[in-house]
This record gives sequence, structure tokens and C-alpha cells, in this order.
Amino acid sequence: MNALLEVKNLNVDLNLPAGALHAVRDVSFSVQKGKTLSLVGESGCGKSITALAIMNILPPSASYNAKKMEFEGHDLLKMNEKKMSRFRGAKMAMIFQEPMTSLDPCYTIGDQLTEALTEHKNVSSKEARDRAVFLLEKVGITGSASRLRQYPHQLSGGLRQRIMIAMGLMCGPSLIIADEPTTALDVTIQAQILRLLASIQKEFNMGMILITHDLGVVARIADDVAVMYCGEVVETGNITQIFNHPIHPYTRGLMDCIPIPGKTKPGEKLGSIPGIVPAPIGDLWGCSFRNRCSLATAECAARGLELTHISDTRSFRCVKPPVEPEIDHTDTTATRSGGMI
Amino acid sequence: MLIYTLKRLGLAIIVMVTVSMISFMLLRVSGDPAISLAGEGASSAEIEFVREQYGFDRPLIVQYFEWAGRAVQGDLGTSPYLKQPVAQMIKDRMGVTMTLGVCSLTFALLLAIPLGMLAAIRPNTWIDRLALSISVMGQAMPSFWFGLILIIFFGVYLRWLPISGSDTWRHFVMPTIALGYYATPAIMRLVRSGMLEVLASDHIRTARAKGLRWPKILFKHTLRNAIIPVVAVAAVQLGFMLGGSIVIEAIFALNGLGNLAWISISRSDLPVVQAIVLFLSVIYIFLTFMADLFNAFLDPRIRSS
Amino acid sequence: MKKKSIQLLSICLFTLMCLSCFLQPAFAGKKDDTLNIAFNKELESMDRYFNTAREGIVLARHVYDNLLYRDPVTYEYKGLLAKSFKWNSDTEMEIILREGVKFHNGQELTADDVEYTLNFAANPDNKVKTQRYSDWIDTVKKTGPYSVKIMLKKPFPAALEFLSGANPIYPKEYYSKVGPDGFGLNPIGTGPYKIVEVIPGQKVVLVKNQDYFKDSPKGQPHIGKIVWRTLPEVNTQMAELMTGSLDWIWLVPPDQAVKLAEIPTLTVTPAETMRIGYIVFDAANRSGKEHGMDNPYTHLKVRQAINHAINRDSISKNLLGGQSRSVYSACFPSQFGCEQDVKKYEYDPEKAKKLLAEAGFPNGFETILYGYRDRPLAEAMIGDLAAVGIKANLMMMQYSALREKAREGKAQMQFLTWGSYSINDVSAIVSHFFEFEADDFSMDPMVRDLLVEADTSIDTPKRKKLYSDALKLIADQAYWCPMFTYVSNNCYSKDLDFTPYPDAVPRFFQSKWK
Amino acid sequence: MTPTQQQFDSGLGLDVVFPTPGQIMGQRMKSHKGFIIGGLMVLIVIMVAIFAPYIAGYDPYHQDLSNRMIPPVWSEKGTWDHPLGTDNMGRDYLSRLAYGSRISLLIGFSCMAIAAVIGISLGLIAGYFGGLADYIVSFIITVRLALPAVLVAVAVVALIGGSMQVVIMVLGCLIWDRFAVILRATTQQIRAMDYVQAAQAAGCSVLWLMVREIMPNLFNSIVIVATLEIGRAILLEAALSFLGMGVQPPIPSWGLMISEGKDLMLFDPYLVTIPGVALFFLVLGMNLFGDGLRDVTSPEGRS
Repeated sequence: MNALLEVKNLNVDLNLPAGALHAVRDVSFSVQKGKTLSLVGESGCGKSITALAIMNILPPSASYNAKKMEFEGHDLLKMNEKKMSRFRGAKMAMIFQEPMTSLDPCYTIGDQLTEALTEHKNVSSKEARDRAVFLLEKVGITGSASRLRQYPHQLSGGLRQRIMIAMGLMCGPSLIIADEPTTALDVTIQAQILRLLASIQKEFNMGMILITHDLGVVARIADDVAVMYCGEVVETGNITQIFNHPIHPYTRGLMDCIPIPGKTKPGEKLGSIPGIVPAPIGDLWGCSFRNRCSLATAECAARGLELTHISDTRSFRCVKPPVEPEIDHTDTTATRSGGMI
Repeated sequence: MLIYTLKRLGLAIIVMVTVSMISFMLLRVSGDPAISLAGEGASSAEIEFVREQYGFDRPLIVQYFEWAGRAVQGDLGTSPYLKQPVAQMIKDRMGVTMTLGVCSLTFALLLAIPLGMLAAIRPNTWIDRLALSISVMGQAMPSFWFGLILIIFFGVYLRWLPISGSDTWRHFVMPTIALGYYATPAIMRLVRSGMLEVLASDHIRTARAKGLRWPKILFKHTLRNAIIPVVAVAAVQLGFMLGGSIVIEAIFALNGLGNLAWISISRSDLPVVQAIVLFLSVIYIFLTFMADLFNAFLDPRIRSS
Repeated sequence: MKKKSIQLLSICLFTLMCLSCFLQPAFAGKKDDTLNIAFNKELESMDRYFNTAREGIVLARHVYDNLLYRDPVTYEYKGLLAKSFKWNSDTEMEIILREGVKFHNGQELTADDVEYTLNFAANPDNKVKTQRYSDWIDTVKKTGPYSVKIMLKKPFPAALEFLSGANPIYPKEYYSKVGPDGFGLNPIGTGPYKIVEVIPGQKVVLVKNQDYFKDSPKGQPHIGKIVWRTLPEVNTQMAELMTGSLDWIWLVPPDQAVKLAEIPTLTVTPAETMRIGYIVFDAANRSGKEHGMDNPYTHLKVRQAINHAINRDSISKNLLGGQSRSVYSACFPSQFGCEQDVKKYEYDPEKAKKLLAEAGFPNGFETILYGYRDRPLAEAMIGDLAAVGIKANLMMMQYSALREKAREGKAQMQFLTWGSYSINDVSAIVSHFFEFEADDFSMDPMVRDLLVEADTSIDTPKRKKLYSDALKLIADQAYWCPMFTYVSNNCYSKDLDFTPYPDAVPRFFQSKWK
Repeated sequence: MTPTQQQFDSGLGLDVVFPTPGQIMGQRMKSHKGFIIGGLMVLIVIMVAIFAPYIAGYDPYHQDLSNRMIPPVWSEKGTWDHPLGTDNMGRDYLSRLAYGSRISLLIGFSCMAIAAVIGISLGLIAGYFGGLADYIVSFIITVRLALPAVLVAVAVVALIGGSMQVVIMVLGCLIWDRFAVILRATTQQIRAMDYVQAAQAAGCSVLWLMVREIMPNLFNSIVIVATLEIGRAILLEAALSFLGMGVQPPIPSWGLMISEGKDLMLFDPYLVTIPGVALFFLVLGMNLFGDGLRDVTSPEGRS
């Protein structure tokens, strides 16, 4: 089963005045065609940096290396800037968190939409405009022909995020990376955008990486999940395994924090995880959750803690998992668990 | 837009009146015109005769309104020295100074913008410092010193360029460099900080994510946004250049307003100095007004507000 | 991307094209019989009667002719436009004009033109700036087609000098039509050169007047065309001279003139001018107690001390160079009546200190030396004064501002210069400053009486005696501290045969190509 | 055996001590070459100014017409007792240069100080009160910018004569516009910040708000504009001296030395190049230091 994108042992370091920050350490995951992988974790756990590393648009002060980074059979590590820029936008597209500032204020929407297409596919501007209008309608923007002449500051946040999505789809990419697409929007718009993303992904059979810190969003549209903590992947698995049988203490802690309709009685105290996330600077070893984990023992501080794989998509990074990993290989196409949406 | 323009126009007129009033008072007080008009070795009787003949003995306010009244109809008085109507003299010499000003500004822009971009692409590297030093040299060297060195090197030593006069375009090359270089650092620094800011912004990251190649990102998206504040500064710099061209026009014997202003001040030829100051302030106000309009054109956010 | 590269290509092409077309500046001078000259001050009006600047005097000599001509070498007066001239009485002069003299517009010179021009100049309502050169004329009457009578208000010995130095003759019909302003823009005269092009403040082009009357003492013009440019900056002038696009400049600082002389293609001839530099003291106490302490210059000993303190020879030799020489009498040595046998104050700082002590200033005093030109010379004087304890700081101002301050009595010690308008008669300098006029800072009645009498006496030896007594008195009282004569360094191309004269009026109509 | 607490905690980066903003600025200063070079250059000039008597072998005002125009030591006719030669009055050029640094620095700083006082007060008033006050101040700024500075300076100095105090006053009143413009914009920005409005809500007086809340934040831009204005003031004084309207002789200001050497420049270039280079060195130092300061103190570090 060849994955659309496969990443193995990705490390990213940012050098700051205080020293080298190991933002991403030993991260491995894979994205299937037509499936959504959600990278979830608290803010500052390195999920956005991972996405930027894949697209190789990290800030100049960052440096990264990986054992393997393959996308549709192409090895991304060996690509020079020229080849890489042909991939970006054409094969993989990215949607950012802050719609208000992600569009160039000096150019019309039409110009910014068609720009990428004419760049990659040498298409006449007429055709490009038609595709833009088609996609604007697809993302649910009315009167899209007239929208092309408008400027970004004349549109609302929700509209701009839809335009960002349309912009990503202009060249028909096979992978979409959505970096917290709905965080800056209010709840009502949030639901529409998520539904739109899911339907588009299904319709164009694309792979998607959804980066979020909101478990509600994960439950709604993700197929597989990778939970990240302090720069490391602590648990991967499909949606039902993660929600129904969390193994890693951090994932279990996360699950206790959210009220599950039907299960948690009103007035019941929600769980919380004590302590703060450590700053991954300098020499690091052992499980990075051990200072907040109630079950921490001496071995947790041992070096060389690796991801233990139960199956090729199910794994966890813990010396002594609090609960036995479930053995049954339930169908990977997990069923949506009840009234989450 | 219309109300905005009208308001700006009103302000401009008031500023012009104030400027002319200040310069009128300043110049009248700065030396008794009668004495210098009467010429060398004139007896005191002659000076008295000149004083009432030109009406210098009336109170300043009266003189001002009389002058302003005539100025509005375009009659800026005649120069007692050169026996020519001042308006005509300014018209003759305006061309030289305006050409010099525009050429110098273009030179400054052609030098400053690339330097600013270079410095922004490689911040805090030797390129950044080199670009900064080259542009700062423009402000660190006195323009007259730089002008004379240009003359010695290109005029006398290499004999590539004619030294003085304003007949052909080649006569303007050295003065343009001497005057233009002075405005380079201000523009360069603005382009550098503007570019750095825009490069760190989100929409450039989007552009990179779209896979646009570097030159397009740099020129189309980054420079376009970073150039907006430069327009306002460029207008102000052009205003300074017109005023500051006295020295350059003296050295290169360009027969422009700066030269005329300097000669008129040294012999207290007040109508001429007064007219030049007024003319320069009108040009300055006009330039800043145009800069605002151009800014609105450049930045859509302002245009529609 | 394609569009971008095209733009780049066109820019490179353009710059290449500019560089390639740098050709040698057109070589002027002897090759095309054009004399390129430059002055640093802008030409005011070209009408001689409305112009006081030196440049105007020089241009006038080329474009117009006066009635008489003073030979610059022998100082003897000859007829120029006048064939002959004689005094009928102390106050009446009769002049017979040459015939066949033509103006540049072809019109013939007649007595009407002379009568009209001189009456115009003498009439005060015309506000002629050179009033002082013609206020001695009462009226001028035409006595025949080519003869006029000039009536004087009172006997005036310098009449010949003023008729040769100034008062050119204009065409009556043209001048009355265009008036001074129009005439100032394109003048018509009878002179050896005609004006063909004028760009105000930049250049004037003159061409040889083909039918200049043959028997003129000025001689026939040789050089075909003169381009007269205004270049304010002396360095620019020298640079143009070195590259050959200029053939003649003057007033070059001494140090630079020495260096220019080393260049093979140039000749440098320093020529003494009639201008002298001097310090004038407020001996008449017009400033009073204003400066907090009483005016030191009322004491004779203080004035004498300063005369001893200034090192005339060092300034003249080091800073002016050439034929500049020290001067002890308040006039230019060659001028008629300039008595050299006056009290000489040789350079003696010790004696100066002794005199200051006797005058009541044992450790000197604080003062201000006002000046309007030649900053290096002023600084040298301040150095000499400081050596004897007088702490003077320099206040450089515009000439008009300084004269105004002096006339209000606020300037106690001034460094001034006076060129006597190249008039070779002491009356052009001493009479101007010592006859209780606005610029008189000594107000000595005895001096004034001597001068007034001298100005009006026709008897030459008596006149000479009177001037000599006055100058002796001025020196004894040390009203002035005369210091040095000025030098004008004429630098010009080797091909040019040019001779400078002390009256500092370059005569291009006499020069020719070698 | 249970691990010691220290063992347990190490290896998690918890013990990392984050540098304080002061330390960050210090680090940036050390790493920002432009800042260091600029600062060094300015320091050198200040040192020369302080130790001028020791550097200069002679009294800068002493004239000696017998050995005038001696070229500097590196040209053939140069002598070692006048390393930088003598000027046209025979005064030792090295001494004049050393004492000249005092004059130039004095003019630079005092003009800047005057300009700062005028500019900052106008900027603050306009920025803080806005509305009519802002309108009036902008009007004054526009009028000031519309008046050609050099012309006004020359006219005024022609009136009172060119003493040092007059030049400083005139320049001080002519270069305050940059202070006002930049300060006004920054004050408006800070005025709109929440913490200022919070302080206002807490009932602080207007003066308190200005001095305690707004001024400290302006310090950064004030210092930057100040360093750049010093350079501009020194150059304007040089231009005024060139036009004969600057500081009066025999005071050894660099601008005056250039204008005195101007006429002799074609054959004795050292008279102009030496003060010219000195002026260039100081102003370049000021600009590099000013730019460096802006980069170092700017919040996002802009590295």
C-alpha cells in the first residue's frame, strides 16, 4: 500500500539567541491518498514546523534532516530549490491559519488566484480565470466572476479562507496541508469550512494533513491521527483507536479534558494535565512527558526511547503504557463515533 | 476622494501664504535693501532716494500685501539688478533646476532601490553592510566636496564629461550624481526596512507555498508592498534637492534657480529671493500632494477608503 | 520571465551607447578663432550707466566707445570718438567728433547722439547708477553736426578722466525707443565688438565689428569671436582652463596661479591692480560707548600701535604674491597726487605693545574686525593683532550689510578695499572718504578743507601740493592703516597674446592669437 | 531505586535559563557588526576630541606665514614636525583637525539637542492629543518642510553674521522636522495601545501618561533619529561654511576648513580631502551606529 507521503525520522532545529531549539525530533508518519491525517497537539509542539518542513519553506534560521521523505515516489530530500518550487502549489498546496494577512493586499483576488496556474502550467490567462471562477463556486462563493476584481481587504475572514482553499486547488494538487484552517474563524464559519474541506478532499480524492489543537475538529473529519507532544510523535492510529483506546498517558489525558456527550454527566469535573511543556533546547533524552506523567518511573528517563509499532499505522512512544494495546485489527476505515459532528 | 483633495488644497494654500509671509519678513529684516540697491559708494542721500522710490520705508505689512496682491496676478515684481521681470527670470532658469532635481531623484532611486533590496535579501551579512556603507557615503560626504572630486576625476583627469554649463545632457551627468547621491541613504534605508518587514509577512509565505520563483516573489509581491512609503520620502527628497541645489549649481555653473537664489541673497535682491522661496514651496506642496495621490493609487487599501 | 530579461538587455544597451559616445569636448580657442573667457560674477545690466560691477566696465570698453581715451601706458588723454577737444574756459569744453563712425546697427554717430546721451546721464531723474561720473556736467549743447559744447557746473579737473573712463555714447534714436531695460538686453554701440547672443546669467557672445573706424586709438580688433561665460566657482574655471574649453580667466588665488604656471599650455601673468587693502578706525568716535567700554580708536597711539602691529610685507609677499607691494600712504602709488613721503609705520610688535601701554591698554583689549572679502588676509591680520595683545575676532559679512552697520556707527575697525574705479587720480579715493561723507570715520576738518580746495583747483602743481599735505596729515594721525596693493593673476592659453594693465581692465580688443 | 529528582528532571531542557531582554539586546549588540563599527568610529572621534591638546603639537590658532602650505608627510615635500602639513595661513593642520573634532561634535550634538526638544514636544503633543493639536502641528511641519532650509539659513545668518551660537540656533530650528514626524507617528501608535488606555482608565493624569507610559517607549526611535540628525547637522554646517555663512574663522570647524581649502583644492587636494575624510568618517560612524541601534533595539530583532 504505497502512501501518498511518507516521512521517517524528521528532525528540525531552529537556532535562536538562547541556543538550538529542537522543534521536531524523530517524527514519522504517512498520508494515504484520499485519507486525512490529523497532526494534533498543544500549540508549540512542532506540528506547523513539520508541515513547513515538508514544503521546504522553513524560515532561514531553521535547518532540518530526515531519513526518508517521499512524496508520490519522489524523494523530497534530494530536490533542489528549482524542482521543489515546481512541486509546491502544483503537487502539494498549503492553507494557513490567519486568512486576514495571508493574501497580498496590493493585488486583486483574480490576479493572486491565476498567478500560480500560469506559473506552473503555462495556461492562458483566460483559461486560468475560468478555472478560478469554477473553483470559487466550488468553495461556495457567490458572484465569483465579480469577486476576481476585488481586493482582499474588501472581504470577510471566512470568505478569504475559502479563497485560500480555492487558491490551493488551482493546480489540482494531490496533497493539501491545512495548518489550523479554522482557528481564526468563529464557530459557525468553522463548521462550514471543515465540511467544505472534507467534501473537496473526497471529490478530488486528495490526501490531506489537517493540523489542529482542537480535538473536536479531529473527531469530525480525520481518518488517521498523530498526536504530537513537545516536538515528538507520542501516538499514531486511526480515529477509533485513538478516541476509543488511547494508549499514551498524554493522549489519555487529552481525552479526559473533553466532555463526551452522553458519557460525562453535567457538573462533572473535567480532567487536566498538570505542569508545563518543557523547552526542547540542548541535549534531550527519554520521554519528554515524564515530568507531567503520573505513572512516570526511572526507566522513563532512559535514553533511546523509540516508537513501538503495533501495526504499520498504530504506534506509541511509552516505556510502560498504562493499558494493554488492543489487539483486534478493526477495519482501518473507522466509523464516525456518534454525535461528535 | 474629492473632499480629501479639496481639504488638501485648502491646507496647501494656507501653507503657501504662511511660507510667503515668513520668508517676506525674514528677507526684509535681513538687510536694508535700499543700501545694496543704491550700489557701492552711494551717498546717504542716494540711499534715502532709493528707499522711498522703492517704497521700503512703508511698514512691512503694507509692503507684504502689496507684493502678495501683485503676486497673485503672476507679477512677481522686477529685479532691480537685472532689470527683468522676476517671473520671467524664474521661467528661464526653472528648467535647469527641475531637470537637475528630477534626474537626481531618478539616480537616487535607481541606486537606492537595488541596494535596499540587496540589503534586505541578505540581512546582516557583508552584502548588507556594503550596501549600507555605499548608500550612507552619499549622506556622509558634503555634496560640494563630492562635486569637486567628480570634476577633478571625470572632468580634468579623464576628460569624459564637460565640467560646467547646462547645454547638452552630458553636462547634467556629474551634477545629477553629486546631488542625487545625497538622497540615496534615506531611500535605501526605507526600502531595506520595508522589504524586511514584508518578507516576514504571511502573504509572502503564501506566495512561496504557491511555488512562485524568487524573482517574482521579490519584485512582484515584496517590492510592490515595500515601495509605498518610499514614494512619500521621494517627494520630500525632491523638495530638499530643489532647495539644496545652490551648492551644486554654483560648482557646475548651472544657470538654475539655486544659483540665482545664491547671487540674489549675496546682493539682497529681495524680489528674486522672495519669488524663488515661494516657487520652491509651491513645488514642494505640489509634490507631497502628488505623492499622496500616487500612494492612494499604489495601495488599494487607501484608494477605496 | 521573458519580459524581465528584455528590459535588462535594453538597459545594458543604453548604458553602452552612452559610454561609447564620449567624444573629446569641442576644442575651442585658436582653432576656431574663438576666445572663451570666464568671470565669476554674473553680468548685471549691459547698460554702462546702470552698472557698477567690474565686469560691466570691461564689457563696456568692448561694446561702446567713450569720447576720450586714456593711454594705459603713458596715461595721456587722446580723442576716441572725439577728433579734438579743448577747454574754452574752466567750465566749458568744446569737442569736435570724428566723422564716418558707425553704430553696430549701421547708423552714423552724430552730435545729437552725444548731446542726448550725456544729458541723459547728467539728469538726476534718470536715476543713472553712475551718477558720480556725470554729476559734474551741467548741460551739453550741440554746436554743429559733428561738434558739441560741454558746460560744467564748477571747475572739475577730473573731467578728462571721467570722459575717458566712463560715459560711453549711445545711439539716440534706438536708446530713446527701447529705454535702459530694453537696451540692457541687446545693446548697440560703436565699439570694436558687437553682441550677437545673450543668455542671462550664463553667457554673452561677441563678434568682431568689421567696420570699426580705422583711426581708433584702441586699434583694430583681431580675434573673431569672444564667448563671455559666468562661472561662479574658481575651481571650475581652472578645470575648464586646463582642459582647453576656456582660454582666459583672472582673479586666480596666488598659490593656484603658481601651480597653473607650471602647466605648459598656459601662461600666467600677475598684474598689480589699483585696488589697495586698508584698515579704517572709528577715530571720529561715531560708535561711542555702545560696546560697554569707550572706543579705543579715538586714541592716536592705539591707531599707531596697530599700524606697527600689522606685518604688511609678510601678507603682501606670502598671501598676495606677484607684484603686490606694501603701501604706507592712503592711495595707490601711481595715482596723481599720491604722496609717498609720509610717516611710515614699520613692522615693530614691541613698539606697538609700548604704544598700547602708553595709551592705557597695557594688556591690549577685545574688539571685532569687520570684513567682507579675502578671508585669509583678514585671518592674517587677526593673527598679527593677537601677537600684540589685541584679541580681535573676525566678523565676515555681505558688503551691503557691513556698509549699513558701519554707517550706523556700529563698526569700530573695518578691513576694506578700494579700487578707485581705476581712476588714476587721488580724488577718486581720498576725496571720497575724508570730506565728511557717509563713509568718513575721521571727520578731520583740516583734511577736508585741504581736499575740497584740491578737488576744484585747475592749477596742477598747487593741486598736487594740497593733496600731499592732506595725505601727510592722514598718515600722521593714522586715520587709516593702508597695507598692500592687490594683484590680479591673469591665466590664459599660451596661444593668446594678452597684456594686462594696472587699471584692471582686460583689453581683449588688443589681444590676438600668437 | 527511584531516580534522584535531579536525574529525572535533566534531559528535558527545564533547566535552560531564557536570556532576559537586556541580555538578548547585549547579544545582538555583540553580533551586530554595523553597530560595533559605527560605535567604534564615533568613539574614536570623541577620543580625538577629548585628547585634542595631546594629539595636536601646536596651538591651532597660531599662524606662521613663513611655512604655509606645507604638504602632508606622505608627499615628497612633507616634514614630520607637521605630519598633516599646514594650511594657507601656516597653521598646523593636525592640530586644527583635532580641535576641529570638538567643534563638529559640539555643533552636531547641540543642534540635535535643540531639534530634539522642539521636535519631540511637537511630536508628542500632536501624537497624544490628536484632533486640532495634531492638525496644527502637521501644519507647522508642512510649513517648515516647505521652506527651503538652506535658503532660510543663509538669509538669517546673513542678517546676524555667522557666529557659532547663531549657526547652532539656526540649524537647531531647521532640522527638527524628522523628530516631529517620526515621534508623532510612534506616539499615535503607542497612544492606541491597550496598556495606555488601561492606565488612562485607572485615572492617571495626562502628564503622568506622557512621561511614564509613552516616553520610555519612544526612547528607541528618539535615539535613532538623534544619531542620524547629528550627521545631518554636521553636514549642513559644512555646507553653510562652504557658502561662507557658517562658523567664522579662525575657529577650526571641519566644514570651514574644507571651504577654506576649496580654492586651493585643484593643486593641493590634501587641504580638502583630509577634513573631508574626517567628516565622512564621523558621519558614516553616526549612521552605522544609528542603524545598528535601530536593529538592535527593535522588538522583533529583525535579524
